Amino acid sequence: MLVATALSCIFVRDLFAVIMVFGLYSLLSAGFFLSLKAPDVALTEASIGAGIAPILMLGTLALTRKRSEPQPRAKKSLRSALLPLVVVSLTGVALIYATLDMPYFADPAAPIHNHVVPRYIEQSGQETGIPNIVTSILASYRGYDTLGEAFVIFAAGLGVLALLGFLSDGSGREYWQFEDTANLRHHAVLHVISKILIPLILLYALYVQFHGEYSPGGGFQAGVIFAVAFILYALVYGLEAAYKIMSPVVLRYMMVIGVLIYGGTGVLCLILGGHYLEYGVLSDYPKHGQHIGIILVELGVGVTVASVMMTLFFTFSGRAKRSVLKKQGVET
Amino acid sequence: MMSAIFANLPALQVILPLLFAPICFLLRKRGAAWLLAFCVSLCTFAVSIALFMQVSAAGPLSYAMGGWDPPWGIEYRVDSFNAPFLVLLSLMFCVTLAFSYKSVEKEIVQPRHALFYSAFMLCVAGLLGIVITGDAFNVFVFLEISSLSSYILISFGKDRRALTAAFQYLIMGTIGATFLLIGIGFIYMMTGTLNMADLAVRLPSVMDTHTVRAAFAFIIVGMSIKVALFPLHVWLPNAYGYAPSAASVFLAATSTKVSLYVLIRFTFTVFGAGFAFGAMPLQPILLVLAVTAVFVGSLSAIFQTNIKHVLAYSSVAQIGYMVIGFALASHAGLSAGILHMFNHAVMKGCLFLVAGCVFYRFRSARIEDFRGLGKTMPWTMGAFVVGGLGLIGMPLTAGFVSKWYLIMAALDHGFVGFLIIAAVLAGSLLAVAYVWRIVEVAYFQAPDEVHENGKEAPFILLVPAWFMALLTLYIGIDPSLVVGAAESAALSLLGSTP
Amino acid sequence: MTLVFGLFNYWVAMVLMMIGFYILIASGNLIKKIIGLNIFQTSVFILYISMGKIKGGAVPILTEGTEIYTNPLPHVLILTAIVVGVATTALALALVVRIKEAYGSIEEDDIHEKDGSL
Amino acid sequence: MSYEALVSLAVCLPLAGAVLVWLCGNTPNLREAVTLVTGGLTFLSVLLLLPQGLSGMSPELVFAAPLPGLSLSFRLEPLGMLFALIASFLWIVTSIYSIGYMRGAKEENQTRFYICFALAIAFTLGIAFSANLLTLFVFYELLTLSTYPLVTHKGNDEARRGGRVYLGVLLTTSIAFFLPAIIWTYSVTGTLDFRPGGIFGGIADSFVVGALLILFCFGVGKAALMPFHRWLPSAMVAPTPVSALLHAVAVVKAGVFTLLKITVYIFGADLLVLLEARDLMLYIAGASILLASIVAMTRDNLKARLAYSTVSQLGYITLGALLATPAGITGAAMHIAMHAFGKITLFFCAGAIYVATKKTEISQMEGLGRAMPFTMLAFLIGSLSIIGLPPTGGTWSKWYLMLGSLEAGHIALMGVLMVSSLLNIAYLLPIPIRGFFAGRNEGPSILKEAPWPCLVAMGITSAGCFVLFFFPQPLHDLAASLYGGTP
Repeated sequence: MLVATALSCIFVRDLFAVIMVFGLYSLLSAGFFLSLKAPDVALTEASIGAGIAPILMLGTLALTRKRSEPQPRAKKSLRSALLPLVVVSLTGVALIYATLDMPYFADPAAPIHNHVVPRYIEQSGQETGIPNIVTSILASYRGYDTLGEAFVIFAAGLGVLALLGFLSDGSGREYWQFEDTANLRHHAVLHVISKILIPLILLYALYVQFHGEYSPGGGFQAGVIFAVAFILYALVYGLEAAYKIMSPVVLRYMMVIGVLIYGGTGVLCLILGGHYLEYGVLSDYPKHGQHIGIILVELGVGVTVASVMMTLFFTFSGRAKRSVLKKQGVET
Repeated sequence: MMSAIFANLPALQVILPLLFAPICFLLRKRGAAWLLAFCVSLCTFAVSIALFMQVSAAGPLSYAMGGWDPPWGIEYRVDSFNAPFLVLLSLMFCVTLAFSYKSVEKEIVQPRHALFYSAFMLCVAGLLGIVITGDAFNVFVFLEISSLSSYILISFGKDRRALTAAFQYLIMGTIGATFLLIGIGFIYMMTGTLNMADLAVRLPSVMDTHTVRAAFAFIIVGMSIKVALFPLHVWLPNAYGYAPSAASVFLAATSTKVSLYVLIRFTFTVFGAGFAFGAMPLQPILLVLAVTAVFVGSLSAIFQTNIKHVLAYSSVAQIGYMVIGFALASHAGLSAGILHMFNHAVMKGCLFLVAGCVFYRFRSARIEDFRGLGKTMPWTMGAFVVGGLGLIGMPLTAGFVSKWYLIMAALDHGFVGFLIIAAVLAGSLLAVAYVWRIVEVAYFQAPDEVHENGKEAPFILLVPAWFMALLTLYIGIDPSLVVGAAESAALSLLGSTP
Repeated sequence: MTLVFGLFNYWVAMVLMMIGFYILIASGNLIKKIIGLNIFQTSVFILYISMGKIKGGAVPILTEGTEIYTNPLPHVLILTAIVVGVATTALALALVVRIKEAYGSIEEDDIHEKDGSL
Repeated sequence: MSYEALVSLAVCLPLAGAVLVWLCGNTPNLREAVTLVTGGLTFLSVLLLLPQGLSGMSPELVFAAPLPGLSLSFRLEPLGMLFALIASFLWIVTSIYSIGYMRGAKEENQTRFYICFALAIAFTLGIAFSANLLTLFVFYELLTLSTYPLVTHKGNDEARRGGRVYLGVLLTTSIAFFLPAIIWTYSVTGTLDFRPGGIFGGIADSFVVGALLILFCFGVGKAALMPFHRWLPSAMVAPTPVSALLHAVAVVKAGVFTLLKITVYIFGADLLVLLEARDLMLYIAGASILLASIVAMTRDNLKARLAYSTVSQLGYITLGALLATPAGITGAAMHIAMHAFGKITLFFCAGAIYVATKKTEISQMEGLGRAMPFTMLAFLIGSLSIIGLPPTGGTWSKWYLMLGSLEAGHIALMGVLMVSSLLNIAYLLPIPIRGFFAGRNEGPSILKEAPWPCLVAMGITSAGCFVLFFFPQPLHDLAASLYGGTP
């Protein structure tokens, strides 16, 4: 199935369809992750791969155009057609070559199951007091990686704002895209279903956020789901309404606050005499401190991810709206 | 309090720029953002110096992030190989910021300034994080921080080709990072650990498997893309050429070097020289590619019309020198390679600063813009001549010192060594051609009306440029500090192989 | 036979990687390139998650009476990698939008042509 | 004053002079006074070093250590002493001359000219005093760079082309041959110090040493050994004082001086005679002498003819150095001095003619002796010295060189020397002769000499040619102590 959908991405010309197929592909791989007993990853892949990424791609598509141009075969020399094939085949040979000595799939004797990991499985319960091992590794043992990842997301938000967040007024001056959004005409459409749906999604997001220690989920997933709720709101009620609830300026602050909650927790540990991100010092009982720390950093991740995702969506769609308005302005 | 700071220096080194980046992002005033960034850069530099002294006095440091001992937690490990890199990175951080106050004002529209500084700090933090970490997967995460922020930095460029350059870099960089991820996945699969020191202990028992060999290949190829080793260098010239001046200064001086650092780190610390150069045919491949890089890079540099492109192609060639040193895999070769990484950072930094000064005046840095600069901007051109002589490898400049060591190292390798020496020397001759072409234009062609009224660059831009120029000369006259650092770095790398 | 069955999952991942990689480098359309990049990365995720699987392992959430859990470490790594991936995608898409505005096209060949004529 | 202080003073004085000249750039009189005073002081300090220099190898004076185990350091020895004396003395004379010339020819950028000139002298002295190959190489490259602005002084296309060839050939040879030869030597022997008797002392096999010799001979591009002589004629686009001092004395002599030092102190005479590569290089030097003389005959431009003459004369010195017999080395060392005086006189005359009449081609100079008798007389004396006829200094050096080739058993080379002397006569003497005697039927020309500082300078150097004939003893002693030092 996966292979089929992936292959179809090569041959389908219509970009809209390609993106849809890609979404399907992501959803399938999420199912695959679930069958491999990786619910956290599945949840993330489903919400990001099948949710956010296609939305962004569609947003881009709206700003560009629909069809992938038929490639003028005649112009392509044999070399430029063969080169990708050769490179890919070489890589493929290397990959298959690599598998020959791999431990078999699901083999309990494989090294990865016998080194490092046993400690997580056996002791994370006592050391962090959290049943979800993924969460405790994510937020504590390898919490620093996750900090890095929060910053990657932050960097993406920053980059998109830098690239698309500004509009030129024609005289060479540029200004933030959203500074004058309050003037835009309110254009709400009532939609009963979404009114019921959105609070539910938000509730679910909060559940995923704060129940992440016990069941699959955590900051990322919650953040993405939260953002999806807003995106849905924006789609239904129009961008301006969404701006009113969650203004882009506030989002910018939230991005920063999110990463700072995470980083600040680490600094707090430093001040209290521990190593960076050593949550044990946050409370008199290390286990309790770990718990507090994990909740804090998950919150930080959640806030960052949610605000960045919303920013991404707003920036893309705001840009699209501008270009539509501009075109209409030209026509009239 | 002091002892607490000293105990946590490795963490501070990275989180200082990392955490202040978002704060910087919120600042509205241009000056405030710059001032914050500059203060942070000074603190970062102080931290790196303190770390360097600690390491030279007391040997390698290990810092457990989150208080979890490696290999369960993430380890920061500072030894005599990466401590000098930290100093270099933070030094370039300071110098570039000093330069960027005026330069960014001119090249980037006002509301984006805070974003620029913020992205810049993220980029520095990412690079510092790559260098300092002792965890293979953490390398990937910080590699992505620095890469994403450098794509952003490049896309700040005014020319629309900056966008395509950034896109191309993004695609190639992500392929490189994904290759690295595949490689790390393979070695993780075979050993069950991600900590570098732990990997070095556990890898030898599974060394003779297809998977480990493929992992090695993937890591080398992936990082070679980021290193811009020929023929994977195509992203580099445009990326450096169209980025804003301040960004090209910093990226040119540090970014490829950090990738090369990762390459060397994995080769020697994780896999071990015996495996990399014994079981795998790394040496001939790298040597051939590096020598080709020297020629292709230098020749292309001669035919460029934009000074930043000249310098960028020259970087491709100079990276060839570094890789030659690294591929020789002897103590002498490795120290020569590492030495050249530092020296080239200083010289190329100086030259890109000069290009930035010219860009500041004329809004472009084509060769034509250099007409008559010998008269109108004598100080700027003075720094250019010093840096250019360094690239050629004139005595009393940093470039001479690294060339000297490189040739000394190659002499131990018999016939192959002679070929390498020939390539190195031919490279310097080509460097004469592309440097002198610009010097001639600057001193012998009369300026046209646009350039006639050119004034010397503002003092605040000249200070960093001359700082780097004097550093080039200083290293050329008394290189004991850098040479000592490079040699002990090489020793620590080779000593750590079983 | 054990060879085939033992490694089948990995092979699927490899094939997906190759497809993604091919789309990435062979496609002339920038958006398609990004999709290729995503497929390429997702297949690497599959590789990681596959290696975490253990026979009879349960979902890695501590519960009474369970002895074998699926290896949680790859899950953590991949969570990170997924987020990194989406960040890269977002940035790439933003670049595409700007490129479209600057060049009026998102086909690689067109863009090269337009730069060449400068 | 102590010896250490004097050595550093000798090198630093011109540097300080350069700075002072820069500061006084706006007042020409002061600027030129500074140049002259600096020149005088420099010569004085070199002169005070003479007793020390005659006593053989002096202690080493380290002032920087750029590479561990290798230092930048100075050491006084006879050959360097000789070279320093000539360079610093002729600097004064040339300064006097340039004041007249530069003002007379109304050149631009005179301040830059004097600055670079002073720098070049400082670096030349640095070469003269170097204690090891590394120091020598450093100053050698610095000299190339500091003379580049002088060569391209005019700033027009022709100057730029000339400068390109100049820099291209000198840098190419030094980077492609000289530097690797140095590094190779270092890796074979572990030292780069100049030591009496050489540093190879049985360490290396003759193939390596032979290859090194070839690399060194071609690597020292400043010695203008064919086929790497192209830069010298190109450098003639420079103003005449530059050609006179630098391209007759400082730069080219730095080249042959380097070669001489390498043969004496790196290879050592004893090792050198055993090398087969030496014979090859001897013949190349011989060919260089003859070919350059023949080319000189075909040149009508006076400075170009002198330039090719220089190439051929440099071949003499290279030849002497490679002969490695006592007489050969003495001859080579003496020829450095003799040729310096002779050739600088000739260039001074060429410059004087240009300033006074704007004539550069030999064919235009018929009958010029009547308008410029003094200049033409000086030219005659210079020519005699180059040819090696009494009563001029050139006689002695040529004598020793021929003796040297006999000692070494190379009769053919002696033949080369003889033939080349004849060629010298053929391309030099016609100029003054035709100047005085040809073109009688033109109308009586008015006496129109060059500016007086030029005449003074010419007087001093042509007098020098005579003095060196009658009192060659000190020079000979200095030169003889070279091989006297070698066991």
